[in-house]
Amino acid sequence: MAEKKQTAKKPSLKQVGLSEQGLMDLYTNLLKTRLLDERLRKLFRQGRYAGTYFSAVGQEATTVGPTYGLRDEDIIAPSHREIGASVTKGVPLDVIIGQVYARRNSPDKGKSHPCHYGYRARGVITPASTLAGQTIVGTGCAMGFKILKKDNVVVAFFGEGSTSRGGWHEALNYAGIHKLPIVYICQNNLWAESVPATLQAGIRDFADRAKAYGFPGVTIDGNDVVLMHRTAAEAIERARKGKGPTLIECKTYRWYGHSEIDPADYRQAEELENWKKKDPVLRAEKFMMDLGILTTPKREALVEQIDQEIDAAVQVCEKEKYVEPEEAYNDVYSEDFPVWRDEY
Amino acid sequence: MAEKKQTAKKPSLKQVGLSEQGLMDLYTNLLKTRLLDERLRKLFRQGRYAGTYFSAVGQEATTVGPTYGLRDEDIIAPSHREIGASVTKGVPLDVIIGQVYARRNSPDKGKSHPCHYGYRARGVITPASTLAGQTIVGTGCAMGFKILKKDNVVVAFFGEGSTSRGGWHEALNYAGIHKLPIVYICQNNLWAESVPATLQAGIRDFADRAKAYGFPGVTIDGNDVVLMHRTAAEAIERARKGKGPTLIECKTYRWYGHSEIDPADYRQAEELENWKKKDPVLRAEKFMMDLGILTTPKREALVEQIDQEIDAAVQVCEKEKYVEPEEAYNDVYSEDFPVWRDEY
Amino acid sequence: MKKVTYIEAITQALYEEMERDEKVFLIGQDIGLYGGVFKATKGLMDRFGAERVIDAPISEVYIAGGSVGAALVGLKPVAEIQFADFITPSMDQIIQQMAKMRYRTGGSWTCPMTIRVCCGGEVGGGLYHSQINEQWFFSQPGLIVVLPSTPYDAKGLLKSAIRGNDPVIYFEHKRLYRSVKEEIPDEDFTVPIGKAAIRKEGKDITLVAYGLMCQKTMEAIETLEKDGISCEFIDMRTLRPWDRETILESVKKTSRAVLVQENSKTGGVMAEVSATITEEVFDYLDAPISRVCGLDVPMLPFAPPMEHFFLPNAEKIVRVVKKVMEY
Amino acid sequence: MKKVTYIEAITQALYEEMERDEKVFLIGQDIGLYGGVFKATKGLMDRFGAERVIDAPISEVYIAGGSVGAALVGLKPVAEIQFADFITPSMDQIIQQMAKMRYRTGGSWTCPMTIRVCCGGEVGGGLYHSQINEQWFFSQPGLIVVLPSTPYDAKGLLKSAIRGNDPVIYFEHKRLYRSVKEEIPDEDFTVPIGKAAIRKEGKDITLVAYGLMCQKTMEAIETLEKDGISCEFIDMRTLRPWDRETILESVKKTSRAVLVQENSKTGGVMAEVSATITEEVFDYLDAPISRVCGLDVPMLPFAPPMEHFFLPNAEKIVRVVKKVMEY
Ligand SMILES: Cc1ncc(C[n+]2csc(CCOP(=O)(O)OP(=O)(O)O)c2C)c(N)n1
Ligand SMILES: Cc1ncc(C[n+]2csc(CCOP(=O)(O)OP(=O)(O)O)c2C)c(N)n1
Ligand SMILES: [Mg+2]
Ligand SMILES: [Mg+2]
Repeated sequence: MAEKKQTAKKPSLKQVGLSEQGLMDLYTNLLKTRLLDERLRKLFRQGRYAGTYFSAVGQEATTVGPTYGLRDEDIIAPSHREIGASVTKGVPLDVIIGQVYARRNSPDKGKSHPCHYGYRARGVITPASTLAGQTIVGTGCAMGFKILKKDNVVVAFFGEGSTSRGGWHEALNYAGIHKLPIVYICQNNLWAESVPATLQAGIRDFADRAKAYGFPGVTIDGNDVVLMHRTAAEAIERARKGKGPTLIECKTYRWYGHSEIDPADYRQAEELENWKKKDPVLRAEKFMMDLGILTTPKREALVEQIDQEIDAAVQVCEKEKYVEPEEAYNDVYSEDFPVWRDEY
Repeated sequence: MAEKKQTAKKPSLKQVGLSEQGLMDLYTNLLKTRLLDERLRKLFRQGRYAGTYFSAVGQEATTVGPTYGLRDEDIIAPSHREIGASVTKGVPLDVIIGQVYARRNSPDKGKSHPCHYGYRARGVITPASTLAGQTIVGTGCAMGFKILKKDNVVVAFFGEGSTSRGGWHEALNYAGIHKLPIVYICQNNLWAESVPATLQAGIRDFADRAKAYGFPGVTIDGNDVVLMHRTAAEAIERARKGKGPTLIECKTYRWYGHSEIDPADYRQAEELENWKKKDPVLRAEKFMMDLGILTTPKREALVEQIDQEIDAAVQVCEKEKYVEPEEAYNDVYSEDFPVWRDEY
Repeated sequence: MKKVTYIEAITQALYEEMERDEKVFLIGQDIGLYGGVFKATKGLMDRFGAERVIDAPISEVYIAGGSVGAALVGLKPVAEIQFADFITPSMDQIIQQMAKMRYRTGGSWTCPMTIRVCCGGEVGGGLYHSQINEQWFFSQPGLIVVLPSTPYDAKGLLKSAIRGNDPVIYFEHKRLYRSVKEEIPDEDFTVPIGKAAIRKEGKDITLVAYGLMCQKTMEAIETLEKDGISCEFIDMRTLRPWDRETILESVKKTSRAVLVQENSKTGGVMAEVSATITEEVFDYLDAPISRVCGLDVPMLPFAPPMEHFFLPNAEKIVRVVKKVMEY
Repeated sequence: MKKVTYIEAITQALYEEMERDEKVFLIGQDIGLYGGVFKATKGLMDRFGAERVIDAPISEVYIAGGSVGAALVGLKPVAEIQFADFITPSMDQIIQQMAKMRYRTGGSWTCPMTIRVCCGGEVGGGLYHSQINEQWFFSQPGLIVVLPSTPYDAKGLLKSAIRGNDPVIYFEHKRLYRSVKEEIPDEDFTVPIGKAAIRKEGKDITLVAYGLMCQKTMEAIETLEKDGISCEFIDMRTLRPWDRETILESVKKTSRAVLVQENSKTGGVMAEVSATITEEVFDYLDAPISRVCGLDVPMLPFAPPMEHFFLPNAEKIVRVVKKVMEY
């Protein structure tokens, strides 16, 4: 069992620890993530880009909440379902969409894989596919901050399935020994591709894993963006002050398949329906409306504005070409070492 | 903190769960391990064999206790400091010493490395040096027993330092999911080579790590052979009945260097002196004498008898030759695939 | 005789071996409930149950190392690594435990088991769903390494791997899963490990390839034969121990060789084949041995122009063969 | 000029680079309090403190992967893997993160760092304290791989590695730690990565080696020269990117080559060197290129007769060179 278990109480604006504007920003990021994600799904189905797409619809709060309020130099260590972290960290939309389109304007120039969103200018590490990879590398960033005596922090994201990996253990173990400035966000969406969480670990609450490392672990409702933000912000503050890491497990759910080519027929329809009722975006809306910060017209105006932003960014990417084939030779090494080229 | 913490209470013979003869056997294995270990150290210093030697003097109870009472077909998955497990599992002394001498009569024919004691006929897996390797492989044996529906168990041994390895985590995680018939013995001797346990984990009691896997973890006094046996025997029984794994952390101490070439000057003399006072062999002797099972003459006779056994086994090994060079070509594959041989 | 795809042949082999020997079991991610990300294990959990078709956690170290343990107590594990890209975490268990179990125990413990590894490019998989990494295992004494290119071989080699007494890395090429189809016998058959297949006899030049590159090479040969170049083509099938004899005999006959490899050139399998040919039949050579390989950059950049540019194809092979013929 | 051993040269390089640049830090097992199992880092924790000389837990995955992270935020990590045998768990982080960081991010993130790996046999280390495994990294685009054979190179290459902009696997051969000693300059110097060293000029045959095999080759050359065979000897020093030009030029001159490799033959570095020589300068060759390598069995069996039998030595090299000369 996790050390504490919280359910969403209705906090007043003061409890949230955010101004009205702050709360509005948090919500805007949440909504933008949702709209962008659904748009990218649609564009995939329309065959507008190659590869596949990993939707995070249903679990936006788990990435938006912790990221909101971070500094530019703070590091995000994402996996494959963290589009919300990029959005909230302020990565331009054409850069995010560019990555998915894998064109010339993609930060990786089309080299890696769609959904591997990274952007150095905002401290977002480009993920590799090997799960928990960025948990390990991100922990190394935190080690770096500590050695450099900087007061920056790292927020590392991963799914519950990724906690089975040995490298994940080695990273958290190290962070525990050295009290590194890092916050670990475990998005427990109950499934790792087709494997249920019950076949991923002999425990129910993945926050319990923190007990092996000597730092706090908490399990919270991952569909409550305000709770997500508040819990993470506290942990980030702790980390920034040198008090060490926190593992936050957030219970959530992905609405669609593992990627767009997965019908997800290993799940029960009922399970999905239940979770859809806990939609993190609707929930935030209701909360904001209850507080009187949001109104339906205001919301509609916001949707309109975001949609236009997305339209414009998609346009940019649609116009872009792929790189030239010879681009394959670049970025293997620094300019000190040219790559050997065979002529065939 | 571990789930329960036990200190050695003085159990009556009944509490021990062993007959007088059983207790005597347990003690005999303990003493034999000590005498053999000290002998092998001496032989190394005399230059009688190559390589190095990893002494387990000071921590014999942690291997002898859990192994005593196992069936032949039960599996021991050792690391590098488990000579006591081989002795207690009934591996002939000339086989154990043969491994150290790396001669023709060694079970591995001199191929691997001294102190990698393995012996198939008694279910002892030959270790590789890569730490926690046998924890992983041993867990696989337990998986095998489960699939085969056999009621055998595996006892896996490792030091506290080895719990930092990712593969260790993956193994225990898997065992937790599937409630495998395995008992994990963590010999916490406070040091991993020169690295103190405080730099190995952010926790003090390594049994806490079991909380990440959903099975019990207990921390006990590792220098009390009776407690070691009783605690392990219970866990083994649980495992045999399909109730899943247990992690037993035993606090102990190695008296000498990491291997015979290590002066261990990174440790405080005081620490060693304190632990020497807790000598597991002397302690068992006192316990048995208090119970009236052992007397000084009986003990002396036993020492004499064991020494003769060791003498005889050493003799056998001293007389053995190394294998022929061409032996290097054998055992790479089954006979289906001969090894390519270049003539130089 | 039925026409089956490469992936169907794999499913059949697994099914039949599990029927034949109850010691055979499967472990891997998404192989049970889901039937495998490419559906190679479809239906097997229904037939054989969750104890013999194990949906593993994301634990490549354990999948490999746990299988070693199961082999030690008498089972015949067939583990799956979902993508060759994710075999890196298993290296420790494969190299230090599986490959050396027999050797380091002086033959007292053995480790007959198979790891199926889905590999290869030309599927738009990018840097992390296109790797092969066969060269690491190719260079490891103690391992058997196979990589079939046809449904027949896929089935026959997998059966040999499962029935054998040694640890096998069985690569299956995802680009071939559904792109090749052929008739295979209804009755039980195996393909011997360690024997290459002469896919076509010829007299002017020897072409050697494996996996997806066999298709590319066959395509190239069509053009080359039209241009009057008689090609002998050898599909290696087994990479370790590779069939020196068949290749050397062929080169003795043709005096020329072009070796085709999907992976990056440096340090690849074909370097060994080339070096051995020079070492053993130097006198027969009328021209330098040439290799057509993947670029010496990380395998495999995602964007289609780069992916295409990286990989050997029929045109590249034709050009190199012609150059060698003109030598 | 002072005479220093190979291991002293390494300690000096670490010390001087840490003095020069406070971004340089060390991480590895037993490197601090203990000063390293071979004492390569002796005194460094006293001088630079526990924040810059980190005694790591037994976590090879983290040692490699955490260093990648530290490099991302501007540090210059020098990680130590205690024995090359224990680098297998790090493969994932080395191959998937470190080697490809620049490539997979289109150059936006870079990963300048060094992993020191203690390697090699002839020290009675047996199967798990003698490995090198250099071929895995040799075949990986994105990595730099070096393996010095002299104190001068050990120091100069380590400095180049630390100062460079790319990820480096720096192998150091434990057999050479205290067995070679030479005078090296007092002032700061570096040895360029990517350049081989012509240790001896000659005209009859080109010998190529690296690491411990340089000593064996030099020993062989003494005998060979007495017998009137003029040997040119090249120490590769950098394995990736290897110095094609120097080796090819030499073979053009001598028309013969023998390549010496400590590790098992199949799939090793010298296969690539041999294949490239044939590919590029075939016309100049008067005899087949031959390799003298470790046996094709797991490296390295413990018992002295097997260890000796496994490894190339001067006698074997002499025999092979003579055979090639007689060709
Ligand atoms: C090391 C590794 N093994 C397997 C995979 C294939 N894979 C991609 S995502 C995934 C499931 C991840 O589950 P989880 O961590 O819970 O994240 P989620 O997809 O649920 O967000 C798997 C198995 C991989 N990318 N890396
Ligand atoms: C993977 C791996 N890394 C490093 C080593 C080198 N090494 C051998 S024993 C040892 C310390 C082991 O400590 P612990 O597990 O506590 O066992 P102890 O020696 O204290 O019994 C180390 C680091 C190794 N054998 N394997
Ligand atoms: Mg999940
Ligand atoms: Mg210890």
